[in-house]
Amino acid sequence: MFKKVVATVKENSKIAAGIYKMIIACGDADIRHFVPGQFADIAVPGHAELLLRRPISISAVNPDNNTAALIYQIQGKGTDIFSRLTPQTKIDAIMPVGRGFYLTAREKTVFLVGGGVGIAPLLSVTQKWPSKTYEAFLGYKGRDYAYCLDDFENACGKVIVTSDDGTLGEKGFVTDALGRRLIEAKPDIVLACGPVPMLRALKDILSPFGVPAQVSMEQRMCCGFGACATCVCGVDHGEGLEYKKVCIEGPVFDLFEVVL
Amino acid sequence: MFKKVVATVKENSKIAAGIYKMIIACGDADIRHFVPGQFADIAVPGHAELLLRRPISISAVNPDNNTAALIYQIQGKGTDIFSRLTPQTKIDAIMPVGRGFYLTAREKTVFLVGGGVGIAPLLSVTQKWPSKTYEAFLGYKGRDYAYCLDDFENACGKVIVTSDDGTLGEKGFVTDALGRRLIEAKPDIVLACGPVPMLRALKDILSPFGVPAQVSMEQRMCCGFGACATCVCGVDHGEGLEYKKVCIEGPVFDLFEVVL
Amino acid sequence: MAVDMKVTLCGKVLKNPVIAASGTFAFGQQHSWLIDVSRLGGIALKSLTPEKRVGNKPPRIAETASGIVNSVGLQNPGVDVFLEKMMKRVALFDTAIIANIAGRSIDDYVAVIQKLNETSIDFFELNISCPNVRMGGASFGTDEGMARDCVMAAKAVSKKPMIVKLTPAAGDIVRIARAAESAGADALSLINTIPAMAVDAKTKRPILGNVTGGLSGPCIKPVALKMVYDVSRAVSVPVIGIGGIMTGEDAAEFMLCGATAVMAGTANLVDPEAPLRIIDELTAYAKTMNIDNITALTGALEV
Amino acid sequence: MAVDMKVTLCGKVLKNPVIAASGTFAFGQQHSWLIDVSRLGGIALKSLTPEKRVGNKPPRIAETASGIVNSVGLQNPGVDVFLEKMMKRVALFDTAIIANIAGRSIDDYVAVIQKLNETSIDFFELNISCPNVRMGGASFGTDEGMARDCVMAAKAVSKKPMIVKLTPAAGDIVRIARAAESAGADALSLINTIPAMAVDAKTKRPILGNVTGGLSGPCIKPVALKMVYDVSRAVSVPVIGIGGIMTGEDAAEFMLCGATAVMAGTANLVDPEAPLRIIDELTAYAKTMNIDNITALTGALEV
Ligand SMILES: Cc1cc2nc3c(=O)[nH]c(=O)nc-3n(C[C@H](O)[C@H](O)[C@H](O)COP(=O)(O)OP(=O)(O)OC[C@H]3O[C@@H](n4cnc5c(N)ncnc54)[C@H](O)[C@@H]3O)c2cc1C
Ligand SMILES: Cc1cc2nc3c(=O)[nH]c(=O)nc-3n(C[C@H](O)[C@H](O)[C@H](O)COP(=O)(O)OP(=O)(O)OC[C@H]3O[C@@H](n4cnc5c(N)ncnc54)[C@H](O)[C@@H]3O)c2cc1C
Ligand SMILES: Cc1cc2nc3c(=O)[nH]c(=O)nc-3n(C[C@H](O)[C@H](O)[C@H](O)COP(=O)(O)O)c2cc1C
Ligand SMILES: Cc1cc2nc3c(=O)[nH]c(=O)nc-3n(C[C@H](O)[C@H](O)[C@H](O)COP(=O)(O)O)c2cc1C
Ligand code: FES
Ligand code: FES
Repeated sequence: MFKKVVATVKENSKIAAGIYKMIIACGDADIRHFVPGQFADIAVPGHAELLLRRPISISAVNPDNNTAALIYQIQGKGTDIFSRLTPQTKIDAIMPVGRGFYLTAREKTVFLVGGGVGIAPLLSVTQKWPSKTYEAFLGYKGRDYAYCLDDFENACGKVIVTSDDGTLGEKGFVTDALGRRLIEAKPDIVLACGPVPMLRALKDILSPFGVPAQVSMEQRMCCGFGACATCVCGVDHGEGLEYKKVCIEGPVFDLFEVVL
Repeated sequence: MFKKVVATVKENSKIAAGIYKMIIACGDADIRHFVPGQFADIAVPGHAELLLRRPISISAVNPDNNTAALIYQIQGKGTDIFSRLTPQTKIDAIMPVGRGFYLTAREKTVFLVGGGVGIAPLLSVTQKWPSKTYEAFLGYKGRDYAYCLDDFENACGKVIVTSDDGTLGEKGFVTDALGRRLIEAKPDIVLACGPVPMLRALKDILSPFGVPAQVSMEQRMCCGFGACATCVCGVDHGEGLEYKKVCIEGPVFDLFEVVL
Repeated sequence: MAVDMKVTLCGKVLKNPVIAASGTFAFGQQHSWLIDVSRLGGIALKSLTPEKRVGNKPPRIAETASGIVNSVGLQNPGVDVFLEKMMKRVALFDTAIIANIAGRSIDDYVAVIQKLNETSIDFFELNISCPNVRMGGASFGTDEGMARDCVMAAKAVSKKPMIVKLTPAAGDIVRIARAAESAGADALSLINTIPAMAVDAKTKRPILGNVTGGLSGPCIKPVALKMVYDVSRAVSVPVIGIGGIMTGEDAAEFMLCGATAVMAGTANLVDPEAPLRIIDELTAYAKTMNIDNITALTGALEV
Repeated sequence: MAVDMKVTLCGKVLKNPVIAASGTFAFGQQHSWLIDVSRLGGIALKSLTPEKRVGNKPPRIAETASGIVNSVGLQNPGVDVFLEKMMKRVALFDTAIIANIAGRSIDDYVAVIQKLNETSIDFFELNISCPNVRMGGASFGTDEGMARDCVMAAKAVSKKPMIVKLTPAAGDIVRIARAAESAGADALSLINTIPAMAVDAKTKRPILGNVTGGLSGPCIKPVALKMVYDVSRAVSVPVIGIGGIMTGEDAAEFMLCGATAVMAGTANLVDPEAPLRIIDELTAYAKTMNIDNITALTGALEV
């Protein structure tokens, strides 16, 4: 279960253009039961005028020293302030929150599809379920924006990289690369995280193949722990549209049920 | 004339209980023409939710290295934040602002009357007009709250100290000490700065002696440069009540004209 | 010496004057994972309507300077599902329970009240900020006549003390307050959120899926304080102060302005521990001020 | 490519859409010590009344979360002293001059307008947030009938384009806007400050000498944006957006919501250089967005 904790910044450094990695000591948080896809909901320190916490996926945990890694992109005020936090800064976080990715014994080959900063949370899937066969499809804006590539190379049987500008891997959309690969090999499941247009393309590409997929959704959040119902996304299980809370009923949803 | 400048914190340290002294490099400010009683109006750095600048009297200037000294007491949020500013921090200040104390050749003996943090701005009077004869009447809460005593000892012919709790000098009100002294010696003018109750007592005590006095007033301010008319105090020159702007028409007023 | 934090509201004793505001505490469950909900003076449940409501199109939240704009839109399971699945758990909290009631017509309000009359709920709170569909969508709470009719109808069927929650969108909130009082309100709570909007200049779009929403948080406190001050001097029923309460001192300010109790809303969402912190801070404030009975604060502003 | 920042308001061309709001720029003099006032699109002078007003009892300002509450109370030298001593200096600024007019009765408004008709002032701005003494102190701007009568009387004598400044204290600001338009308003400006209050829990006293005041600053922006959005879609005269504009993006948000020009108020007081910074930031924003004519922003919100 998530808790409200006082975490401590241990490291915080740039790992790619506009992308940072922060290691935090997690205080009283229960990170032993961390599930990939879960996030930390972090108050912006020292800024009383910014009321909302910022949700950042936990990209890896290390229960041995009680730390977690967060990989984030500078997007606006909050993440800009995060990028300037120095070691020892105390941060107020609710973590780990959410229903993450879920693999059973039935899924043996897993394709991971990530775009941009959405690539980060996928890595821990390979740590949580090490005995699966993984292929990763990673889409970056360009060479300067790439991060964690070595980690995926180590953890996955195959890594296909694309970039918007062609400076890294194939030029083009990561979903197109996936589409070509699907003609050769069909996984048991696809786990994806990335911008909505990528998820839409993913849906189109997967549909004809009948491959199930789980996707991590983003939504503007207020409380981050289920109390306000501001963070919803549409879900349709076949009984009409319902709004589900991304914070505690997600962020991971069935690609074929969620409204994109 | 005042300017909006980027000043730099040079030193910032506690000099008495709850009282701090900050030395700032004044950037483009014109401090050569500084008049005692003028203040700096300082934005609270890094706190977008606190819109108002905080006025702090300039207690001394050093045109040789372009610095000014500010002595301030922790009162609320803004001054608390000030007390934690570290050297090299840039601060946004409008300075030096206001009509300060004014002495002509006619005034030869000057009594300085200060209470609490109001003592600070009086010291520079002795620097600005070194050829006068000064006596200082300084009221502190107690020994732990005393500061600048040596400076006054050096600059004034006589220094009478009182404290609320009797831990320093005479126990009691500084104005009572002044009252006793007035029976022996009458100055040409009194310059005063301190809380309103002190100023009221001062008025009562001086009235029978017919000694003129200038006092520095405090008021909540918005702009600090004359544009909004929020910072007013009542003044009566004999033609009925008028509200004057403390920021640019003060903060120094005639004790017998200002409404206390 | 310990401060007596109890306050009496319409004859019922609350442990302390700090209540969780409707829509910011759901039905208490999520907060119960993080704090001891029973320490609160009371909790106001999310607005209940006769039918299930799916709520507004997302995004539903925008951040503004010292505030938030939300457009949840009364998403709730409907009163029947509430009774069947949630009431039992709510009843376990050892604190005053306020059922907040919303509707599109007077019949809606009446229907919900009748279904909740026999439960252990302590108070009803009539959310009259809702648009009245019969009257072209103007909110019940902005029109004296509609407010009166709604409160009278609700009172006629209600078996519990009735708090009427006022909206700041009323041009003259004092008039609506008087109308509600004369129609039988046992207490008034104010303010609900202020109609507002947030825009993303970069995308040239409104941030909320619903375009507009309601502003809450510290930014609205000065507006709420004035309304509470004005209303509490105009009516004789107790007033519950709401709007931007984040600290014990904020709560004290509302009580000084005439509130018998307060509700914290946004604070609960921004910091789940806020309601308990507010109680502790209010207690500490009372001690500092040498107040041994918190009720002494109500209306004690020295003007 | 340079952005064309000019906007046309009631047939007059402003250098850019950024105007200093009334009461936050006095008569321009203090700001002229610190910035080049002529770079502004226009300046709205402090409200003028027929007689001299000493204003409210101090303290007159309180700080609140991302806002300020002021109770200056229309302190001004009166229109005659203004004409005699200040008009000449005001006329030297190379920017549009807006005389803001206030009164306790319709006659007051008419009297001030008649005295200013023959000056080089470019626009009148009718501050109808003032209490009407004949009507028990309700503000002209909160009542459709009073607003209409006031605007009609003012228009009847005015020789200059008439901006009517609306108050958010109106229950339904769109109705007042329509009334002002039908009474002849050439443009509308909104919003004035929101009635509010600040309390010092430690002293148990209101902070303002006047007890209540008006809230302004970033905290009110979401409320102002909604009102500008609603009003600009309901009327066909140009709208000037006001409320918490601190940056060029804030200005852009108001234009997207339908404003032809904007006024910055609190920003000028908090940072004397703010109006120029806002112009620069708005220009930079337009460049980033590939807009070569700033007028293209007006009403361009994609809903
Ligand atoms: C479950 C979840 C996991 C996420 N994981 C990551 C991650 O691992 N790395 C990463 O870089 N980003 C992640 N994001 C997105 C991240 O939360 C936003 O980029 C961040 O909140 C932007 O804050 P800001 O203050 O910099 O931007 P601003 O635009 O100034 O933020 C204003 C408000 O909008 C919200 N907001 C803006 N963009 C988003 C967004 N895309 N999603 C949700 N809220 C938003 C902010 O939280 C804030 O409340 C995640 C979002 C969610 C919902
Ligand atoms: C001309 C002038 C000179 C001053 N010189 C000094 C000085 O040399 N040293 C010193 O310690 N203090 C001085 N003060 C008082 C000082 O400005 C306040 O103590 C300070 O603004 C409090 O800010 P805060 O944020 O800590 O308190 P808060 O109570 O959190 O402030 C809230 C608001 O009230 C205003 N405020 C609160 N108290 C006062 C006050 N007494 N006077 C004016 N505004 C107030 C603040 O500026 C702020 O806008 C002076 C005031 C004036 C007007
Ligand atoms: C996310 C959210 C949802 C809300 N939902 C409701 C609601 O369902 N019914 C209601 O009467 N008030 C609702 N409110 C209003 C609050 O109860 C409260 O009146 C308002 O937020 C002002 O208080 P605050 O500034 O402490 O948040 C909601 C507020 C928020 C922020
Ligand atoms: C100190 C102060 C004085 C004001 N005086 C007047 C005034 O005399 N006449 C008027 O029409 N508006 C007056 N206003 C209102 C502003 O013009 C503006 O409408 C309001 O402050 C909202 O804009 P802002 O948030 O940018 O400040 C005043 C505002 C402030 C802060
Ligand atoms: S953010 Fe509050 S319910 Fe999800
Ligand atoms: S503070 Fe604005 S005029 Fe003095």
